[in-house]
Amino acid sequence: MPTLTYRDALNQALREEMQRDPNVFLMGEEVGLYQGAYKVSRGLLEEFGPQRVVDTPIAELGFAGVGVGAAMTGLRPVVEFMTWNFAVLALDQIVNSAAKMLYMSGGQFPMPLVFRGPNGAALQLGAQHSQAWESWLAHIPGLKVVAPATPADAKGLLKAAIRDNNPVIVLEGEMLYNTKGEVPDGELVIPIGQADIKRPGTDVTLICHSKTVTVALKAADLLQESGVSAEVVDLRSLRPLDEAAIVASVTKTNRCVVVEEGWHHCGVGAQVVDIIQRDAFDHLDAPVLRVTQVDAPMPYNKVLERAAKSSPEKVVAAARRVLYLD
Amino acid sequence: MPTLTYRDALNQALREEMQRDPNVFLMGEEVGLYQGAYKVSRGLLEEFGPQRVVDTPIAELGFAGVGVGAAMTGLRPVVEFMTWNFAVLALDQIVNSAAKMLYMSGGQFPMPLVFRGPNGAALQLGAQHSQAWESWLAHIPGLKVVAPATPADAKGLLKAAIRDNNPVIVLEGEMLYNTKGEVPDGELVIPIGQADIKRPGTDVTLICHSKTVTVALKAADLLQESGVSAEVVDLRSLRPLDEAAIVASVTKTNRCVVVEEGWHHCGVGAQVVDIIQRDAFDHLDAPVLRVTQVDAPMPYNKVLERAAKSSPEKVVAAARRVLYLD
Amino acid sequence: MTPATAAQAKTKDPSAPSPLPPDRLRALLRQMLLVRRFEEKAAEAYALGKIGGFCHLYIGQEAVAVGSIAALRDDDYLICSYREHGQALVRGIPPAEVMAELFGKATGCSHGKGGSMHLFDAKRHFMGGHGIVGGHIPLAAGIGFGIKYKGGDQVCLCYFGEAAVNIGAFHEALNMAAVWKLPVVFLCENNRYGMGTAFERVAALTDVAEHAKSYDMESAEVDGMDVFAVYDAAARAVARAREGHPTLLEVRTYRFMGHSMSDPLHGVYRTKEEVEEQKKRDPIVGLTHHLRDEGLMDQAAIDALDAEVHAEVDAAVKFADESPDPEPAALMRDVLAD
Amino acid sequence: MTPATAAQAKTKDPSAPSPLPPDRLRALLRQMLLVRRFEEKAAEAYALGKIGGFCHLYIGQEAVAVGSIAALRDDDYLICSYREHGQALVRGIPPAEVMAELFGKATGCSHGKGGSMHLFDAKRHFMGGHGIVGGHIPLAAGIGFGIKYKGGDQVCLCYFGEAAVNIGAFHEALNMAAVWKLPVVFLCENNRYGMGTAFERVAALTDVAEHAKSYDMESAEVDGMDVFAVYDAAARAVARAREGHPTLLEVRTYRFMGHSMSDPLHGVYRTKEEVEEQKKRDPIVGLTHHLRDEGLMDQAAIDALDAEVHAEVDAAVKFADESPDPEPAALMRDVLAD
Ligand SMILES: Cc1ncc(C[n+]2csc(CCOP(=O)(O)OP(=O)(O)O)c2C)c(N)n1
Ligand SMILES: Cc1ncc(C[n+]2csc(CCOP(=O)(O)OP(=O)(O)O)c2C)c(N)n1
Ligand SMILES: [Mg+2]
Ligand SMILES: [Mg+2]
Repeated sequence: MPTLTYRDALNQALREEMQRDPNVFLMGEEVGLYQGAYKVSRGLLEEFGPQRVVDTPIAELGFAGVGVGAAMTGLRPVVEFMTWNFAVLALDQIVNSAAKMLYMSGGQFPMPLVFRGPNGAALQLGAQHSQAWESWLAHIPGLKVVAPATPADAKGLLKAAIRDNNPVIVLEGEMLYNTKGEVPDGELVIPIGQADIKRPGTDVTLICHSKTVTVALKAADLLQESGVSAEVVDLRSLRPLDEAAIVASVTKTNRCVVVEEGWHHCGVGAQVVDIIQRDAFDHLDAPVLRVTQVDAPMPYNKVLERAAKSSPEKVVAAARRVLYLD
Repeated sequence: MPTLTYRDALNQALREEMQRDPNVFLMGEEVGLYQGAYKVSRGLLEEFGPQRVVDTPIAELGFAGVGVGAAMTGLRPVVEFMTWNFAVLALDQIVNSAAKMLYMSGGQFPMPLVFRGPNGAALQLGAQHSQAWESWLAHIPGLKVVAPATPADAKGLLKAAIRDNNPVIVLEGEMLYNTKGEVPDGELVIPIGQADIKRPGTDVTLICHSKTVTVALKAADLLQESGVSAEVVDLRSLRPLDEAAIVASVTKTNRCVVVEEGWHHCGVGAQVVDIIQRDAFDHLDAPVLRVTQVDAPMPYNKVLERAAKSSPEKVVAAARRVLYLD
Repeated sequence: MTPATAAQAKTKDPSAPSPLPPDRLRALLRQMLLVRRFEEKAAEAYALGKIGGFCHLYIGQEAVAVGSIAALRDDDYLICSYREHGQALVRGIPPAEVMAELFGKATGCSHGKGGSMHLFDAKRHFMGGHGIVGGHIPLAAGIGFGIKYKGGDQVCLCYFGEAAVNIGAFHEALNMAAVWKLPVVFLCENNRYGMGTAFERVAALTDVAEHAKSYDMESAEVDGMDVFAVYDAAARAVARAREGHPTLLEVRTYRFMGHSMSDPLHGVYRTKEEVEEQKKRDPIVGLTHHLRDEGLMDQAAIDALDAEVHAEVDAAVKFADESPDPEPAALMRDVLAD
Repeated sequence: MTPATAAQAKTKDPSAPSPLPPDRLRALLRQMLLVRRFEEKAAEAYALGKIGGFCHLYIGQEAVAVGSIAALRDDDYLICSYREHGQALVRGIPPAEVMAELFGKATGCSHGKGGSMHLFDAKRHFMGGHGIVGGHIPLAAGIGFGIKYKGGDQVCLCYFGEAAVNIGAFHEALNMAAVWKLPVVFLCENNRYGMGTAFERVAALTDVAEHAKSYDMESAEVDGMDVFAVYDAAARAVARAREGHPTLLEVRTYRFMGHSMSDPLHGVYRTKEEVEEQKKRDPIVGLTHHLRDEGLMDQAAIDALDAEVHAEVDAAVKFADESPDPEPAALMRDVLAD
């Protein structure tokens, strides 16, 4: 199987879907001539031309709305946000137009639309450029939300998102774009809503998604050193959540730590905890603990930023607590 | 003690604080000449003049930013959103400017600023006008979030919000404005972050806030009829949450239902559940259950809308389940 | 009144739209009466509690929807704000389906789930009523984008109030429509007020059409009480749009009712006298006078038409009243598409 | 070059600002050199990994900050986008504190928590660098609102790039500033590109100043490579702002570097030749020529000044390098105020 970067896997998914369906087009800031701020769209302008690879003004609210309007005419827009930090300006269109259109029109206007781009912090981008929005987006019925962690998942989930007849949020990661992995050529469509066990284990479940999959896998390595077998469950999809997979793993391990990139209060992890305590109550040998960004805006300083983020060490500490090892 | 409507309690709080501190001013759509879309600002233009009661254009992003800028010069703006539905357009200013300014300026620019208005559904306003945003707002460090349920709490919390040196979100309710209750005259400042037991009980804890306090109280009445004593804990503040009060009540009753107006997935209730299972794990005799809006945009039709919302009957059913009565 | 025919005769402007034949004129009157009578009934039904939520009536502004939609083809697109009963009816959604939607019934054009602010009809290319001020203006650009993408020659006509000019979405959308040469007509219904706020209190410049210049776009100011003037301006704008040139039309009109059924007709923000004065410009009176003066309809014919419309609206109310609520399963239906 | 003195002499315009005396001119050159040398060092430090994140340099645009801030009083306010090193230095934040902030150190002007895009200095009324395009423009209106509310006679000068004109916040803010007659100068630094996108590719009209008309606002187009022209236009706008009349200034400039340190200097979006051509308009070269031609400074004096500035910047780097990181407790500090 070929090895690709996450960036190129996304690029491949976009290219294949644009080849497959002439109604698919890409729009966003710098996606065309500049080849994408993070080069995810490299070569697409050359292959598909300016009508299908559309450079927009800096007008997130406006071009998200253009995407919605285009979807109403039956096109399948892929709207790139240079980063999700800027998509806060477009939330009205995402929530009030895209997510509600089918419902409030009594089923007349499906929204085959993708909103994608890097989410969350990278390195030292400061408070306004380090925002992880997943719990906000996952809150909204009418949307689907995916957050792939590996190149293969990125390709398979983006392809599924483009083919879906609903507005799908694809949360990528600036820090993931350069990561590599094996990616099958051609048809790889991963159904939205299925978690993936990235590492099986028996003693404790580590639930994660997107960038925190790496964090959890490293934590699992560290735990293994002290003889603890951790199962790493990558949610992949945050709406819908694969409740069955979550419950199955915790029913087996009886202990769980949920890791996420964003803030604690009303985060995705809170919802995961809710499901676990509700559906695996009798199987829990300890409270579920969570590892999240500290409850503060992201600081610029490198040392503080590192301290602010979820880390393997923090996950290990939490895992040891749910195992009553500390 | 005088009996006031929730509307008039808010009006009193605004008037008293504007009398007390000349730096306090109110801005928003229709707050002046029209006396407020929901008449919360009735009489204020006449008393304080157009410089302190400022009618704005329909430009939520813009005037929220004007509030932030004014706060940077030391004023204490109270920014009214006609409803929070429209505040989605202003989230960039709330999250990226107001909530992060103090932090990213290294402590130089406090944000003594209030964003207020009715949140959530009223009656048959349809999908775009029925949005409960509390879990989004509560997610954000740098903000405080309150959601008063009674006229006295409305007055006391709004006064506290105006005096606070941080950006405080005040979530009111269109369906609450006409409700009545006793409100002390003059100085009533309720510290932000304190829950309130609206009805003591022993068998099950019902956690609620804002409009769902009434729902929980009705449910408690119904439960009483079958001999179940429910304790109704009104969170009042959603950030910070009064974790101690939540844990104390559940430690006593050993069973809990969390009621909220908004959607389930990553709602405020999920965070409450997370706290309970973490800090009262050994005291729980049953999983905590949640009652929320169904996972769909709000329908216009009256019958469907009623079915979509949290109701006393749904709370009773959940309470009976956690009591293993059904 | 400046009927298209007359205006054209006077100016001999080669780009003027072709004149409307007499039967089209009668059809325009019928549409205006239909909207008026429908809205009057809606007001009654609202008072009776049969309609809930916010309900924004179109009375006074009828000439705008009627004159502009007359310039459209059946395959063109329309998109509106929450004040869209008029456009929905004129576009041809049966009054019964519109009324049923206001009543929240399963037979409504949005199956009872949209309500007054969210009327939709996909087959008539009626792309909705939308509730966030300005929010649908970028959608209009997107519809224009879709048309152009597919190589179609339709246009999208987008209605919004003057207060929406103060919100960012308007500007972002106009710029993109101009940059990408999208087939869109942006039609601002300037009825002077956004709720209880006079435009001049919240806009630095009340001349909405001026904004077109910043986007290198054509514009026109139009008397919105004159159905012919509206038709004429709309037809020109639509023709330009088909060539890929968007237009901003500022149509000066007036609402005779309160902002919504929950708001007063007049009060601090405008006087009773002002409203009465404006009612003298009633677009329906204007059109009936014209039809009579030109000998195209006599009073008896007009009365007969009005009676016919009355009956149609009464039937719509009856239909709405007798229609069922959506079944309980509708609650969770259409959250997601298959 | 059109020095304020000369321009004034020629036109005898009574509203022209008073001419700058020779020592002020030398001070302007010093500021321009300071910014240039500072940015060159910042680029070096970035390459060494001492500065992280996004870092947007001001090289080429120096005359804009220098000329405009020369028109301000010390108690006036400034607010900027993320490309604000120049404004921060010219405003008088010590280079050491600015460099320390880029290095993320506790001694930085935002205590290491803001970084390059978020420089703040409350006591100098430097209201920040802000990272969301257009997001700070409403803040400028708010600062103007605050000034007016308190009856002050200061102004707020707000900088932003031409690409921000396409975003809604710009329009909402200009309208409010005009309606409320706020003491704000909106200064658009039109350097032709937003990242890799030429303005004409994403704006229907590239004439930014035109937008002022929609808000009944004064405007001017200014040569941003000519520090005197900038000073002159800014001084007039500031004077107007003190009377409660906001202005939109479009200052035509050019950035000599890539969009940020992560982006290429040229490439698909602009040619090397274009950059080289523009460098011939280097504002520092222009000013030194003027000073020499007028006999105000000879080359030796200029070289001495440059050396002085070099030394100051070297000291700033040393200070930044040797300063401590914020203590760990700083992580949770200043999330909330007391
Ligand atoms: C973004 C937003 N802010 C506020 C509102 C509440 N609101 C509904 S209609 C309206 C007035 C709009 O006036 P205008 O655009 O002139 O249209 P008209 O009602 O006169 O047809 C307001 C403030 C809203 N729906 N959306
Ligand atoms: C709302 C928003 N969208 C996108 C970005 C990413 N971005 C940062 S700077 C920039 C270009 C801005 O260009 P311009 O306004 O002309 O300023 P310049 O960089 O040329 O000074 C973009 C797209 C952002 N910061 N904010
Ligand atoms: Mg209006
Ligand atoms: Mg630029």
